[in-house]
Amino acid sequence: MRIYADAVIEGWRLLASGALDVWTIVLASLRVSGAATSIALLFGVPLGYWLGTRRSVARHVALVFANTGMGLPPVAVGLVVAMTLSRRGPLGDLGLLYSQTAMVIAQLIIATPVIVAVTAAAVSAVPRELRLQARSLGASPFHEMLLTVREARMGLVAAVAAGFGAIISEVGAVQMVGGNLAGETRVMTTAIVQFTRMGRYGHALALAAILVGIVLAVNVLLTAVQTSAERHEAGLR
Amino acid sequence: MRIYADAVIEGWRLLASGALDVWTIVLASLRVSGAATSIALLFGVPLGYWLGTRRSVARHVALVFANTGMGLPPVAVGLVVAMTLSRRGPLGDLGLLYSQTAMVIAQLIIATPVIVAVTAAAVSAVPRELRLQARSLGASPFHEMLLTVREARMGLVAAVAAGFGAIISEVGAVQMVGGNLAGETRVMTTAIVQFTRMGRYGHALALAAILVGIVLAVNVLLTAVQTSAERHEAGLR
Amino acid sequence: MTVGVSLAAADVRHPFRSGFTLDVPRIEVPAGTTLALLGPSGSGKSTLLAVLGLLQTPARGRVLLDGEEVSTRDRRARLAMAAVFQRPYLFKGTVAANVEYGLSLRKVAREKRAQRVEMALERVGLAGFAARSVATLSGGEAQRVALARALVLEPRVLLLDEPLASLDPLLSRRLAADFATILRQDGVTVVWVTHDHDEARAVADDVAVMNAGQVVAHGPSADVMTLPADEWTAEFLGMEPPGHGVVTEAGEGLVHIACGAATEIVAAASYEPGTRVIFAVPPEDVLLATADARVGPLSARNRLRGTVVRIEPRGATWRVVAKVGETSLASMVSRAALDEMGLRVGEAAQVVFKATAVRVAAE
Amino acid sequence: MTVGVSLAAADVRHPFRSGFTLDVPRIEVPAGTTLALLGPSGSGKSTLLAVLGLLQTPARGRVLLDGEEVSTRDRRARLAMAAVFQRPYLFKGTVAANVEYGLSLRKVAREKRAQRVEMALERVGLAGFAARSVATLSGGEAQRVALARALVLEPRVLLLDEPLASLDPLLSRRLAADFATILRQDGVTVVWVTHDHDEARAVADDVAVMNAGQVVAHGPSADVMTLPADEWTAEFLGMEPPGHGVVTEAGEGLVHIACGAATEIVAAASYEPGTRVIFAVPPEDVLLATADARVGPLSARNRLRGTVVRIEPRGATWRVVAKVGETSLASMVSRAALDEMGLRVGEAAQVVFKATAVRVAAE
Repeated sequence: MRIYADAVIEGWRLLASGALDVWTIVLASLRVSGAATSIALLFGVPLGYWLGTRRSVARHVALVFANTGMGLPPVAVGLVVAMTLSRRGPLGDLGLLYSQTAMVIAQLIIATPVIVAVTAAAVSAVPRELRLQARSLGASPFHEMLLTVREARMGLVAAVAAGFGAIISEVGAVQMVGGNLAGETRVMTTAIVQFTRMGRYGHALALAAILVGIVLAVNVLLTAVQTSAERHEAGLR
Repeated sequence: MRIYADAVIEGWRLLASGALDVWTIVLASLRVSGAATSIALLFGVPLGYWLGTRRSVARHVALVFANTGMGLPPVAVGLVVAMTLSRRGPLGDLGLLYSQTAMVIAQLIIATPVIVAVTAAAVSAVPRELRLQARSLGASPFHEMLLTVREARMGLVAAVAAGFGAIISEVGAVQMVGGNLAGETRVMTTAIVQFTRMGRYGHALALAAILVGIVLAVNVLLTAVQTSAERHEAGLR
Repeated sequence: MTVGVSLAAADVRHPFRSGFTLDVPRIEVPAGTTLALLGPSGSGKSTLLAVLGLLQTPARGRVLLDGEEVSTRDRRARLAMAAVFQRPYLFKGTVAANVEYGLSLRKVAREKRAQRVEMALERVGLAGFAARSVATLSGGEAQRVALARALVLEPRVLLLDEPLASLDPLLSRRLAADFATILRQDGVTVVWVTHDHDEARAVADDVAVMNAGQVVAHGPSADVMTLPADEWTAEFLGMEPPGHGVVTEAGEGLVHIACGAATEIVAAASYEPGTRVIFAVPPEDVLLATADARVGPLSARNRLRGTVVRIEPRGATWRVVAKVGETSLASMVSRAALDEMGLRVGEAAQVVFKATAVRVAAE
Repeated sequence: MTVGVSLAAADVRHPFRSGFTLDVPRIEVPAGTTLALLGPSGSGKSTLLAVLGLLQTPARGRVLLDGEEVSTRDRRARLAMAAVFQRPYLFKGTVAANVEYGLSLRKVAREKRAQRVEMALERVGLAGFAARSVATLSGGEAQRVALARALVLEPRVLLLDEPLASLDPLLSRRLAADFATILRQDGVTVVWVTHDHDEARAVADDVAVMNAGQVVAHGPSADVMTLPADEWTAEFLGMEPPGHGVVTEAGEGLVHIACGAATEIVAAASYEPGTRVIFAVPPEDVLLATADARVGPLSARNRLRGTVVRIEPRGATWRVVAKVGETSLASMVSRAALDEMGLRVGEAAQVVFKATAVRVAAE
């Protein structure tokens, strides 16, 4: 049983000592996934609004899109990005394979469908009649969109959280296109895999604790926001 | 651009020739994830029912549980399982590390929260009043549960699909506890990562196509079942 | 024909959703009668129904079935009851499977089940619907299936929670007639929750008016609906608040009640002189006449002078409210009569009613 | 005071949810009047409202505002209208932000907005509510905010889609009075969708009864509500179906109508002898008397013998239906009168009504 205690103690020492290699890895993770989430929001939110306000056929398409896009195996995304950026690939001349940029591209592709799906769900949960009500007061289609997104803002928070959570925990695609280069493309997940396979459980545990902490923090925040919003809206509608 | 064409042709040849190594990998994936999903259902469905029929506090707990459990990074699960099964770990004597059993254990831990959350959502979507109605006709708590699960059966299908989809696409944890041993613990995702890093895009693409096909098939089936159920219930309630 | 059974609750206290506490010291439904629980939404009537129907254990209090204390765990007692809610809440599947549900729970033999299901469906006018999927039913048909699903059990107590409220008025009227006919055939004890006082008046023997978790008025339908205990109940029932007065003379089954300066009414009641009373006259028992009309030989004891203060449409008729002294009295008047009299707001009118029409209670 | 504007639609065809097609060749709302669209759920009344309110472009057809064709893209026309729906559909935020919404869209200056919001809230009885969050409002308050949000725009056309249907009756009655008072102050043109014929009768100048996508009856409220064109409309309005007959004599503004063996009624109308007509008498204009009563000197032209076939409670009064020849006539009778006459189902009665009370139309 000492294995756990040893690992915890070693992990704690690593974190407390501020050993540079651990925090470098954490920062790389946050930088890559943060950038990918931000860019994914630019595409995902307008697309999600469009899908969430359409009816019948388009909505059905959105459902399929959401299910498959969210379920798309990250390793498949990683494979396609790796092929494209490889020396023989169409963008090989840019020399991006095994760079943070490559990782951002892969994570962007993974996060966008999640953000689209969650946004669409949030927007379609705003009653159609609310938009009709706005229209009856003189709102143009653009005003209607503004109002709907405003009403669905909790859903947008959820979209950000879901997208960010999906990619910061992902390991397959970043391995394939990042390559786990120390100080450059080594992120938390790839480092955890490597340290574990090397039997360096202390290092792995320190990073895993931070990763779980980030994911937890995002989810607790999200739950708190949703709960307070629900309480706020109780009695209404 | 020839890189894609080459890979597609090579991948197709591999699949068509029935090259044993490809199909062995697919079978290993299906066996491991199928076993993990089945066992996860045994725990997840009763727990999900329990959470889905409780109110207020317990429901809030369920929400947090669902969000964090589903967002739990698989590499963290892989780390803990790997430590536990490692030679120095408490179950090290069983010699399970780098076996299919280890992979089933890791996937089971990943799939269970997903199944619990989806089941709870499906069960809580069955109106409380329907259970009250059953009770008013003489149903005991056990009868109520039977009826509720029957009413929520589409949600159970979704739970199976979500759980299975989550683990068959997962790569980090299975790498850590399985080890990608050819013919034994090499599954689709680990093989795709390896082949990609080796530049053997044809092999990777063949496996990715099968993986995406499986995920798609599960989701299309799910969507079809849900849509037909929705249509069936239209006008009711 | 079911054998009647009485249902009662005592000392019930239970917090419920809208933040109030249900607080009912005692309520009783005699065997074979219908009690209407009447009140606005959030008044606790559905919670009281759930307590009476053994669907919910109250924080405190007892439920008595034929005088014996029962609880939600008494399966025998629960099997004597059945409920129909505002929405049909049908289970996925066929109509027959729904109607059969309670019978299966009671382990009725398969052949007998089919026969009883067929009879119950016939009774609600849905013969031949057994094999249909519930998804193909209209709202009214679904609600009839819900009724059949309860009636097939031949319950001794039937609990109805706004069974007609979610239907449109045409359907609701048709089904109200059906429900009434069906229930009259049985000796079943019924608790009927509604927020519609016309519905309550039409179906109930007794009425309990609820507000904020309390029963604010309870008694035979005819009394509760005509002598509201307070202003809130009066407004909820669409009536004028009762007048206040003091008995000045009594004798021969009649009392004179002074209410305001120079206004006295005569009522058929027995109270000692000096008693402070409240009184009301049902609008349907009040006649109006123009101020100068010579009201012919009538047995009406009360002929008072008043002023018309409001004229409101109420469906097919008009509701005219006249102020007599300090008391408002309403009268239902047909359009023909209103036209003929040419009554307008602010004009004087004669208000005529019999002593026996006056409802009186000590204050 | 808004300047009146007339609203009309022509040749409208549009499929809608319940599978029917809205098919309205022509409907018109004169300036400053209220049209009630009356019908059961799924009859297309909300769709017609959305078309008239430029909220939905019909598959075919035109909408005319003051005679000019307008469409959903005419911002000017749309800014002349405002709507209130069954539920308040308030936007998250404060009451003031909600009421202000339409004013901001119209680019009204900030100080002027605050002033108009305050006035509108005062008008609906919510002075001082401006800073409150909408989440803290009761159902009735929320619906008033929705009304204020529409009224603050001083619309020339107001569209109301069952604005009171989701409230409980007490609230609904209070708000109905408020709505009526507020609308009467303005010269606004109103389309009011409802499934409640009492509500329609209380608020509307004209009524259009809809069923399965079509307008099955349309005209002044008093006509439509008393002479239903067909059996469906009659049942929907809670009336007896109209009688059928042939004009046998005509002259001096009166016609004699033969309906069944030995039954003839006199009506104030002008039709050629031989014309086939339908007719009805509003229940509130029909008097009943026992068979042996000597009905005194009355100006009523029609005194027929009939048989009581149904006695139904209708709120405070009773609805007694008597069969006269082949025609059923209903009468609203107070309980006092019913008790005095001792009428029972199956007994004979005299049915008395004036010639001017009979509604007649050529068949």
